[in-house]
Amino acid sequence: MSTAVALKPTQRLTGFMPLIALAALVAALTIADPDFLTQRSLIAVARTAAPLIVLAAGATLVVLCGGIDLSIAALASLSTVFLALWLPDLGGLATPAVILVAATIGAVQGVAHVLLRIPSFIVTLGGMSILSAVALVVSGAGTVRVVDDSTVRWLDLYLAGYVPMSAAMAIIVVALIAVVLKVTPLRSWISATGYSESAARLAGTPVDLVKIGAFCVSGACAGLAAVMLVSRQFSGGPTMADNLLLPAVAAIVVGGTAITGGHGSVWRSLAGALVVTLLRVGLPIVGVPSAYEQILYGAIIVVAVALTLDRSKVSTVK
Amino acid sequence: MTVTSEVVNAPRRQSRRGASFRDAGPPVALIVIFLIFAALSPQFRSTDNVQNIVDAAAVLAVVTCGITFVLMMGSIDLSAAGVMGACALTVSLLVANNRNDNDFGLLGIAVAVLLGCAFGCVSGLALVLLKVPSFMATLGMSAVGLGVATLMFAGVQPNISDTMVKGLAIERFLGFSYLTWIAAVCILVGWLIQRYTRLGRYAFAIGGAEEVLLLSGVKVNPYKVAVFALAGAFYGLGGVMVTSQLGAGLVQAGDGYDFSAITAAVVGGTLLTGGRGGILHSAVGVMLVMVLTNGLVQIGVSPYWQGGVEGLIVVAAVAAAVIPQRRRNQVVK
Amino acid sequence: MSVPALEVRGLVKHYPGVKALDGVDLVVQQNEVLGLAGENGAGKSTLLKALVGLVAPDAGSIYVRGEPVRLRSVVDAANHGIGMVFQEQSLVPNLTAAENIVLGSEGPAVRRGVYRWEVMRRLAQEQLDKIGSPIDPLARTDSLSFADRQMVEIAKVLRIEERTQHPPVVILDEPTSVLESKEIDTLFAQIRRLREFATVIFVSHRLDEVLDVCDRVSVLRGGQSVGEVATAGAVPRELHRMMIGSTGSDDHYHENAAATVGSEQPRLSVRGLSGTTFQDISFDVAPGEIVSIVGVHGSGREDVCRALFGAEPTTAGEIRMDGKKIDLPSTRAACAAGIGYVPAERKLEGMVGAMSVAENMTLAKQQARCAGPFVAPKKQATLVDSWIRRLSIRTPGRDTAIQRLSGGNQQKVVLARWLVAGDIRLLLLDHPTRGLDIGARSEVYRLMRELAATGVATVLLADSLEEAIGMADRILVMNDGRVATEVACPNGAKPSPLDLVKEMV
Amino acid sequence: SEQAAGGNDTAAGGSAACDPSAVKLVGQVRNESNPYEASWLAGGDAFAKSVGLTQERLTYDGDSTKQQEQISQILAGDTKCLVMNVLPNGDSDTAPIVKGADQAGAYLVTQWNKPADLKPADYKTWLSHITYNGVESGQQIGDALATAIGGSGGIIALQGVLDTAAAKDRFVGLQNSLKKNTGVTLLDQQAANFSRAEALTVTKTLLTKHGDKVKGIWAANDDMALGALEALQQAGKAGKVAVVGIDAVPDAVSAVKAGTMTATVSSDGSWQGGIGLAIGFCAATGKLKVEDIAAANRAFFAEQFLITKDNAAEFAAPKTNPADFECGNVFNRVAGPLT
Ligand SMILES: Nc1ncnc2c1ncn2[C@@H]1O[C@H](COP(=O)(O)OP(=O)(O)OP(=O)(O)O)[C@@H](O)[C@H]1O
Ligand SMILES: Nc1ncnc2c1ncn2[C@@H]1O[C@H](COP(=O)(O)OP(=O)(O)OP(=O)(O)O)[C@@H](O)[C@H]1O
Ligand SMILES: [Mg+2]
Ligand SMILES: [Mg+2]
Repeated sequence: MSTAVALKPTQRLTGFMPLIALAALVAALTIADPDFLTQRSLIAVARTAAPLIVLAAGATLVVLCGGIDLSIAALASLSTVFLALWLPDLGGLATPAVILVAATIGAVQGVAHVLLRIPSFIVTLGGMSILSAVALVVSGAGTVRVVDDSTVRWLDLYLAGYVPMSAAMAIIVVALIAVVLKVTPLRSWISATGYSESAARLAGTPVDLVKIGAFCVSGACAGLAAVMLVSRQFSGGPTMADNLLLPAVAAIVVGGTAITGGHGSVWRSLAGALVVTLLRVGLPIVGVPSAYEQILYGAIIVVAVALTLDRSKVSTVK
Repeated sequence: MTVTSEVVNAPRRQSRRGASFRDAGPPVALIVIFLIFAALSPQFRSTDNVQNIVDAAAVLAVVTCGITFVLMMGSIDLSAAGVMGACALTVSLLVANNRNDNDFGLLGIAVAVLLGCAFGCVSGLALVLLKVPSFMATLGMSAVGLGVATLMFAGVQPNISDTMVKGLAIERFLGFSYLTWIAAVCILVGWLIQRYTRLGRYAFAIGGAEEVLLLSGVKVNPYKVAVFALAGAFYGLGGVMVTSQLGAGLVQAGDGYDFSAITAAVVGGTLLTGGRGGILHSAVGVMLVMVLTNGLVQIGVSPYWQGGVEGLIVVAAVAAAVIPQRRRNQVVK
Repeated sequence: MSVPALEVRGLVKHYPGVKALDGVDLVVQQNEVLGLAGENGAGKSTLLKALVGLVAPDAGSIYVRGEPVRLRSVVDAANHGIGMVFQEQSLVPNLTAAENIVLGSEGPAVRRGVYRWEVMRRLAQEQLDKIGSPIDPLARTDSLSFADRQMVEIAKVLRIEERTQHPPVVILDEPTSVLESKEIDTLFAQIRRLREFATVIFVSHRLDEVLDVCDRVSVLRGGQSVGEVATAGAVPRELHRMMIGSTGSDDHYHENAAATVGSEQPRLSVRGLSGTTFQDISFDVAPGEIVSIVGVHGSGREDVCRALFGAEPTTAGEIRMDGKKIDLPSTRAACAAGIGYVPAERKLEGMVGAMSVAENMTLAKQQARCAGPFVAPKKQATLVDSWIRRLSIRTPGRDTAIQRLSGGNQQKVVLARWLVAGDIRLLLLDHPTRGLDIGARSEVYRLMRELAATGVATVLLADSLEEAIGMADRILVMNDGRVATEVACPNGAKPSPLDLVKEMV
Repeated sequence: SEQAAGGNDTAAGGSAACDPSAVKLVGQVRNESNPYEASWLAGGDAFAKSVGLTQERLTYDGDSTKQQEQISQILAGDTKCLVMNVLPNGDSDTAPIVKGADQAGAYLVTQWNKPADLKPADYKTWLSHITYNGVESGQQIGDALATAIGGSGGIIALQGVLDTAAAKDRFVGLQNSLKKNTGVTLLDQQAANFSRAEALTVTKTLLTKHGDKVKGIWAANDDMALGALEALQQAGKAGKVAVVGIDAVPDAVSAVKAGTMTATVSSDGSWQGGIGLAIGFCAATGKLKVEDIAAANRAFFAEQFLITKDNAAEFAAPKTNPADFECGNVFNRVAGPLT
């Protein structure tokens, strides 16, 4: 039964919940360690969060369509390898080339999902292993150093001396996706696909294309995240971004996007990514011991999701 | 009354055919893959190796038993890694070991399994009380489990000297290690639960149509929690088994089991959306995954490529298995 | 006179933006079949849900056999002997029929959490025997036909008998909307049998049915009781007048407005179309023509319809629109070719429940609300509002989630989806009036006529044979996946239902 | 400017010596859940205590990005008297850590992983890079294994995480050893990712694949060697196959002592945890001038020993000598410059 709830003020609040959670977390960390709330510290968080934001923003589209993309991190790793390998020859063109290739790989997975009718969870889980293997082989199972990083260094610089370029870039990507969704019928198509794929299809929605498109954007975002990582690490590595998978998914869900599809937004993922980043770096920095850090991370993330999820939009929580 | 008989018969004939096809996919895939490896490698088809595959499958089978119930409900469980770590440390600190003077034997195992159960319970409660999607609730619980395990680890590896626990991995009965028999019992118990208990059937029903259960006045929340608790108990047992195999309590005891178990269950034909599949499906899935891992090593695929080839074959196997169910307007998430 | 089985006084229920119940009064006597009639959104389902503890009323009281009660849950209601068959089927598809029947009240079938399948089968069999259904209790529910599932639902609701010493109250919310006439007859036989030992509340939008099976009809309008009619001697018109407050048109099917069928090139021409459940289907539909396809469950007519919309694969045959051969690899292609489809399963396939009325209405024809590639909010608002008005859709606003609307209004939104762009050439309507009240249905018929008049070809899978005959210019009878015969159906020379039934089986 | 927001600090570089009590000591390793790294952090704690400070313990779960994130967060704080003793997750992680620390003027000692062309000598506050000679240790245990199986027969190799220098160097060592011991054949090699559990399964499979041809198992670290030992026990081959590893974790040393394992190579976690902080502390407090550090000591191999049954008792309870951490002695264990 759908539960009907009046649009009480508390309800409107759920839209801002990710931001409230973020603010609460910053406050808590500041209380734990007053040195934490410095401009430099927050700038560092923003810079740190940039690749995660981009990864999460892309994957959000897949989640909105009702699927999941578990390959983003492996794809980002592979992209760092490609970028590092291509920079010497392609120079400035390497960045668009890598993003293009990543987008293509994402689209291929989307096509496999749509045509073979395999759940996206499985396609992208398989994709994850395959991409990791390719990355290992292509890189010769080692780090590929970037000697001349002049064409990607801009991402590691600071706008006006303060705003990390990568963070600005991440926000631009989020804004771009959000605006495109807002002003075109895409938003309707994606939501319909996510809420009820069969109804969407019988209303003539290009469900397959929408899904493939979502995977494609997700791939492109993984590529861009890879560029950010390379600009930060001065190298590419076959497992470089692998550990960003669960944080990225966590960011999406903490933002309040329904993992079952339909409801959510990329803005929410932006807030979610900041929350997750704060938890990842903030807890150890303010001196929480490693074991307790994990326990706290687990507990806080569950509570954060409990706060941010708009239950009037999601009938059954599975 | 030709009309009624027509009405009754026509659809039934159809769906039976569908059902038999549907369940045949994974076993057929298993046989095909087995035969291919057997043809490619003589060592692969040796009795020793088949025993080895079955033995190696034991832990994954137990973990998959647990996760199957969760998947049947349409939920997902990523807490295996953390829960197994915590339970592995618990059992290794409770049976005879090099860190303390405990020697609780079987009781230690029971406590570890109960701890797993408790973890599952908390995940379930987070799901039903806080309405946190299971994906996140269990991911969080996994982190908590790892943290608890690290606390118990405290810098010194607990090595177990309990002969009973170590013996589980070493002693054999009819050619298979005790752990394998434990796994077999788990599968049997799991199957009985799935088929003959309210818990199992309701888990299945929740995946089929949760809202209908509510309309029928069934309180589903206790069952959901119970399913997660049951799954947690299986993970706990899995942690004990890993400890027995490794002779030590490792925080990383459960590394990778979360995704492998889900893969195994799905490859076996359990739907991530819930409502279909079961323990026997999962058992087939586990064997499929283990045959693959073992076979790739046996035929000498480069370690660099193994993960990739495995991923490719899993995708192909699932694709092949869904061919009989393919419809135009089918929903695949 | 004995105490009423059930009595409702001044029940009130608010939903955001609507007053679903506005002080309803209702009295149900023991061993009576009470009909409940009212327009879509009149509050029937809400009232009934309040009676089984699913909706907590804001005010008012419920008396069971004279005792005031507060019903908190389905179990609570069942303990008072009240059970309901819901408007949407509510069985767990992947359980056996037996489990569904005993669900929530397993009793001896489950001992300490352990199933005793044999006992369960026996219990279920007893229930099925009560209604004389030949279903195998251990069959999986999703392998049963729609009609059988409805029987399972009734068998299930009769389980409440075991919970109380008193005669049960059985509530049936639009049980017939998904049934065929044969099955409806079976159901009515069951209801008459039920009446021997139970009290029944029956809801249907088919007023003739209501008058046929009920002893008394209570009419709701806008969440209030507006009157009662004893069915003996009553006619549908009278009921209808009470429901909407004025007399409906005599010409229910708007036959006077029937379009002149273009005789030139056929709009749709199907030749030798075959798929998994149908073979060698050939027929034409001219512009402005309405062609009904009739057949029993399993005749494959639904799949033909879906195949014409690209939602079902075909193995052979060709489809031409206005003489041009078209390929339908996807629903999108069908959409682009000017074909529209209204699926029968509205909740699952027709609408996206969580999305707004406006979004649902413009889902298929995005261009209608866009300027270039961009959504134009103003344009969308005007467009949607005009269609809400034109089809008198009852909704708090265009941004309300469609799942909050009553069934009939939802259906209107789904229909409007194909009309907003005005480029529709062929409409495939699968049970378009399922669950619609008589007024709304009449509206849909009028709409169909209007569209036909503008040259739109229509393929209709009607809700009833009467509807099929009333609306169609020509009828295609399907039997076992093939076209059995084609019957012309012009105004004034309509075939009789009996003739058609002969061909159908 | 294009300087990082955090970078406009005066690069300390020993310009003003810090007050010993103002020094902030940071030790960063992968996790606290394995014995080697736990002993590293304990060693760091012990050193910190000896100078009246505490060590800030950071762990990053073997997650490269998390390591970078923590480092940049640390460097965004007060970096004036910051000393970091870091275990980079992989070669690729070293460069950004070094560049960040250099910009912020934090004293840095790295261990284990570093790309060959990145040299401490090119930086002001990157004091030293310490590692063990993986080629040498891989070869040493390879030779020990060859001797143990009598100079001829088949062995299998368990590799570490394939994209780490340690795994690769050690394997190169094995290959060198194989060139020398021509009677020994490498039957198979698989990656078990430095993990005990993975080593267990891989070994079991390889044992059935090659059967009795397997006379010895070469593992790139002790955890995997211990996993292999369990596999042997489960296959009923305990004692029949020689096993060697690297790292000298306590369990492995006792196994060597008990004779179930043939050899391992010492790498002293608690010394590593202390020495990095010690070098940094000496530099920060001005007792050690960066310019004075000999070129050979800016990147060096630390002493390591082959542990066999004969000398296992000495290593059973590794003792760190506090004297090793005195500013004059910090380079006592240098075995040679990085090649
Ligand atoms: N869960 C809900 N949330 C919000 N509004 C609701 C909800 N359920 C019903 N309503 C509103 O209450 C009113 C009465 O709905 P109800 O379903 O009772 O009508 P009905 O008479 O059963 O109509 P139908 O014949 O179409 O089934 C409608 O306007 C509907 O939009
Ligand atoms: N893809 C499929 N595979 C196998 N059987 C199918 C498939 N699709 C439909 N069927 C079966 O084919 C038969 C035809 O179904 P269909 O729904 O088209 O009948 P119908 O005549 O439209 O019934 P109704 O009167 O309810 O509209 C049914 O028995 C159905 O169960
Ligand atoms: Mg209703
Ligand atoms: Mg039908």
